[in-house]
Amino acid sequence: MNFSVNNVKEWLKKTNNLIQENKNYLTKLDQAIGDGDHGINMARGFDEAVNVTDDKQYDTVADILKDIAMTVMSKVGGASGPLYGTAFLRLSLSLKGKTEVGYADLTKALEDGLNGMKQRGRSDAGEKTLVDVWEPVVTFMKKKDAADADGLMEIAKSAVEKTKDIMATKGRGAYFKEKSVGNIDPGAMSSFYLFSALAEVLKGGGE
Amino acid sequence: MNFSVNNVKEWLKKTNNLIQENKNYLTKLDQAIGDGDHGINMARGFDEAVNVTDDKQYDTVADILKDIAMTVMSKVGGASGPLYGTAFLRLSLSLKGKTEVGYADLTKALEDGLNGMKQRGRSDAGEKTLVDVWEPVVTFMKKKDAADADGLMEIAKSAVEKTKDIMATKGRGAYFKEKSVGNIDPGAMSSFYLFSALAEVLKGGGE
Amino acid sequence: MTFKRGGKAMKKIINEPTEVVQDMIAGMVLAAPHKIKQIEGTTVLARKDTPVKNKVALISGGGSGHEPAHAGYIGKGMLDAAVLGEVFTSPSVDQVYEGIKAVDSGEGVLLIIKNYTGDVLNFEMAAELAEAEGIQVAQVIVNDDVAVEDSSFTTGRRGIAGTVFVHKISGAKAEMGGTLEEVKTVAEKVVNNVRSMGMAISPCAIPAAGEPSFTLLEDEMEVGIGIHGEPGIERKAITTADEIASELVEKILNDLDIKKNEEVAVMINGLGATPEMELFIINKKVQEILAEQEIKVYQTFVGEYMTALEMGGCSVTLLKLDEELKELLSFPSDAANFLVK
Amino acid sequence: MTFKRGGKAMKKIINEPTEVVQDMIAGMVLAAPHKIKQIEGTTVLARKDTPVKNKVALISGGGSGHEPAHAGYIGKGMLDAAVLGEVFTSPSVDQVYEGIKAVDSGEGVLLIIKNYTGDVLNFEMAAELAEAEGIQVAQVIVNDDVAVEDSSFTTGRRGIAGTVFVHKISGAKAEMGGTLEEVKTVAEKVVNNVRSMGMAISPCAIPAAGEPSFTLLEDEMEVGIGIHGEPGIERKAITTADEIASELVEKILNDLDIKKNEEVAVMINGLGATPEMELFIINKKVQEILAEQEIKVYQTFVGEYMTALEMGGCSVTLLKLDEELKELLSFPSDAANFLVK
Ligand SMILES: Nc1ncnc2c1ncn2[C@@H]1O[C@H](COP(=O)(O)OP(=O)(O)O)[C@@H](O)[C@H]1O
Ligand SMILES: Nc1ncnc2c1ncn2[C@@H]1O[C@H](COP(=O)(O)OP(=O)(O)O)[C@@H](O)[C@H]1O
Ligand SMILES: [Mg+2]
Ligand SMILES: [Mg+2]
Ligand SMILES: [Mg+2]
Ligand SMILES: [Mg+2]
Repeated sequence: MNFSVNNVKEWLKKTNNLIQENKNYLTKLDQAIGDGDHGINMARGFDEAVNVTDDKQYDTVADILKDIAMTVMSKVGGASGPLYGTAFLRLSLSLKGKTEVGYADLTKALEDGLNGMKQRGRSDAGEKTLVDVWEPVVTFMKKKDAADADGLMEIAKSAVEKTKDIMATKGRGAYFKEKSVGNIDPGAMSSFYLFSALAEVLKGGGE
Repeated sequence: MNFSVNNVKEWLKKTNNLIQENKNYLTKLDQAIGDGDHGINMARGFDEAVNVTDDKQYDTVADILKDIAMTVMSKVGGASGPLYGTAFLRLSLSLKGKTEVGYADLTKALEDGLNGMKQRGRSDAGEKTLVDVWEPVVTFMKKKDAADADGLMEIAKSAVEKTKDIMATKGRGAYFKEKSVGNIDPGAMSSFYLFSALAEVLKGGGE
Repeated sequence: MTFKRGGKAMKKIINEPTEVVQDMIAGMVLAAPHKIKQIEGTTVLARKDTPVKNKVALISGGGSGHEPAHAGYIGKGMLDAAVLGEVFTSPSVDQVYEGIKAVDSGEGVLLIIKNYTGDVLNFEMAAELAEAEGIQVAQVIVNDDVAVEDSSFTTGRRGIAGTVFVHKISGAKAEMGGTLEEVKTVAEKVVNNVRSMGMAISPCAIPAAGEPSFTLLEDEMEVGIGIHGEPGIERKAITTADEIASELVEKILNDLDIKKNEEVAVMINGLGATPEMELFIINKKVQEILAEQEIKVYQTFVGEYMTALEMGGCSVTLLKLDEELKELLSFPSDAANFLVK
Repeated sequence: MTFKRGGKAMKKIINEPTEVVQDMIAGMVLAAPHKIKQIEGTTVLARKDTPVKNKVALISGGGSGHEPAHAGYIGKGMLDAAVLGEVFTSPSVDQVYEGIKAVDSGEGVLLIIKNYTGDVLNFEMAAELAEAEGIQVAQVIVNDDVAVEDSSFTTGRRGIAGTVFVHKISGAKAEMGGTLEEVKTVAEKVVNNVRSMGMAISPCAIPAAGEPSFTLLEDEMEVGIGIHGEPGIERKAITTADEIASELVEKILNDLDIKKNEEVAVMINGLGATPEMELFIINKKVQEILAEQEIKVYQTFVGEYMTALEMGGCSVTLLKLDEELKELLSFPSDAANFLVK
């Protein structure tokens, strides 16, 4: 497959659609174990990312990913802004100069993104954050040597559910200690939208 | 009859009992066309007046009335404090030096009290204030040449009811303009308690 | 404490509901022991150094629940004393009288009275008592609330946030050595040139009553409300901040005779529960309207100056200025809630 | 505007819920055009005279909704700039970066960050960008909220009202000519000696969300709550002001190593809806407890310093002082909400 600039645009738009549809739900999740703004933050930032990139021409996937990174970083705000921003920036760096992006390249790029977020957030899997979705997804993708959209979807879905059982130790959720258990992490949920949108795109098999 | 120091004490205590029992009702009336503190103000002030005077010895009616005046003036506060205070002060002045207080003396004293309040409040009958109870009561007492407790009670009662029909032009009620109509004036109601307590005492015929 | 008596409960961070004023006074003195003192056995708070030699003294006061009014305006260049009544209840004659005696240095005392029957009667009687004792006393009655029509047949207009400008300006005049007559004259000048109007979106409750003294529907606001919850001009569905600001300013300008290029001081006052954020949003529109009308803004004050317990809402005040008033407004003040360097 | 989405409605005096921060910023600049300016195209407010020659610059900031924090602390002797985020949302990297560039005079910039993941990440990344541009940047992270246990494995303690003392004292140090290293050192000294804890009796609502971000029962309070409504130590039936004050002070003193005769600054901070009257009632008890423990009070601050929109409640802050901190705390400041003569 070749994961093209148009695929990235498609991925971003599908992600944004899911976020806009579930804006209030994300905010509800953040009201339970945060400060109730995650839906508002993500909706603001990803809408803007689509506006910025949509009718713009890009030569490489790295270029558009950099624009997305910068927009997300400046428009989402909160904790998730710099984290998602870092992720997209690492994706861009990882794919820099590439004219063709194959499955392995994409997987490696996502792994770089995950590591970037962990460094930035001083966090690891098991702390009830978006890392708990990214990590299993990346591990799954590395096991495969071709895109498995449905499998990816399943993994992401179950990973989000699993965040319920975790007691938060990072982010605002940490203030809720035991009480954070039983709630889905808002950032994990928004990451699920990101990956289910990606799965949709991969179903198309890229260009 | 002789309206004695003990009669004054009895009058004050009966008045205070009525005020304490109806404290919340007076406050409710004041919430409707005022600032909701008349019950609190009257309850605070008359309780104190009883405490101050009860076990104290007085040679003359004028003396105890002066103590009541001072206590009411300093403890009731608001608009009603100085008004009731002025009334009791005028009662005291009017009866100064008298060892025997007959019906005519008492009536004259109440008339002086009424006039004192009108001057102080720059108000007259028909403005939806306590004057609208005092004035008819005094007029009624002047018509009689002996105490008519039941008649006094009736007059006072109907006077309070009539304040409903008046549009307030003095006191906080005035801010309610037309909306003040239909509500009983709180000060008129507290004055009713004062006169119904007086009627009770007069029933006893004084000492 | 919570209160469930009658209507909806109001929570308050207090001890005995009947003791709130005494507790507050104690807390105020403990907060600034070097600046203010309580006159023994009274509810009068005064400058630590009162009576101040060779200076006309200023006293304000009224019911409590309007903090920082009035004790927050005690200090060099502003008030010599504040007489505190029970919540929303005028202080009694004897308290005002004690205040007058405490601050008089022989130069006389100006009483700044908000136009409510209770305040007027108690301050007036105290003034009579003081004069009988040979103390010179002058009075000024503040009635800046344009929500009420001005009339000599009725109680007339209420005194609200504009009173703070009277404190500031007449306090400066006294500090500069003005005579009682001069201080009174400038205080009246402020009264004649200051207009205010407020609005509320949520009620407040007197602690001893425990329940709100009025209620508003879920989407309702009251325009022109008084600082004790007295009725305003109308109740209607809450509109935007811009529409609210426009309505308040329009009513004020209709009543204040002011021409292009004349200068004003602006006060956006929070009534208690309304966040400063919303006051600044109101200020934005107020300033835009004044700019359109080519009215110059000399200085703007945004914050809580004259509150109504935890009432949600705000008031706008405009004070028309001339050179004298500008100089006095900018004169230094040590008052905790109106510091001017 | 009223909001009925979901739970109980909250009324607000605003225009577009998504525009509240922009509207507020405009209102703030219009209120003090001679003192503060908006850095073009950003949500950064700065001293009118920034960058200030030969002076280390101080920047604070964070989500909006905590007014007067942080813009109210801009001024000579305190902050050079405040970077404003959306309501309860950290400002983004680029905004903080713009702020740093705007205030740096070449002497370096100190970032005062409250310990929330969002603030830490955005300010930290902005600092990296600025350093890449050759600007010296230092950071201090404030975590005074003793309701959260201090831990390096978790997010750790939150920064709340004590942050205002960090602004004041490090701002004074910078004004006196301290180097970036010196200013940072004294800022850290404050962080190490300041402790706070809050409580709430009623919630607040983010305008864009429209409904309260948490709810409390009619007779319930939450002890240890954060300034965004984050959970505290426990929810229980509301008690008296004296009991509330005792609980907050006890928790603070357990965490602050202080001995008899040592001195503190006290801050009784209102969270938004709570009347000043109640803050003074809390102050009364706080001062009584400190007196019993023979802890000396150098200065007391009562008012709204770090709010949470219209949340009802308060926080208590104690700052342990030495000679250096006392001198810096008393150093003149022009900040609108922390004027010191
Ligand atoms: N240290 C961290 N590492 C990784 N992810 C984090 C960290 N802190 C917070 N998050 C993620 O950010 C989400 C919250 O984002 P958001 O609500 O937009 O920011 P804020 O918490 O500043 O309001 C959390 O649900 C969590 O997934
Ligand atoms: N000018 C006046 N003349 C006579 N009575 C008045 C006047 N103003 C107010 N009152 C009386 O005082 C009552 C209100 O008393 P109260 O509530 O204790 O004082 P306040 O209005 O200051 O809160 C009114 O109901 C009215 O009867
Ligand atoms: Mg959040
Ligand atoms: Mg009343
Ligand atoms: Mg009253
Ligand atoms: Mg947030």
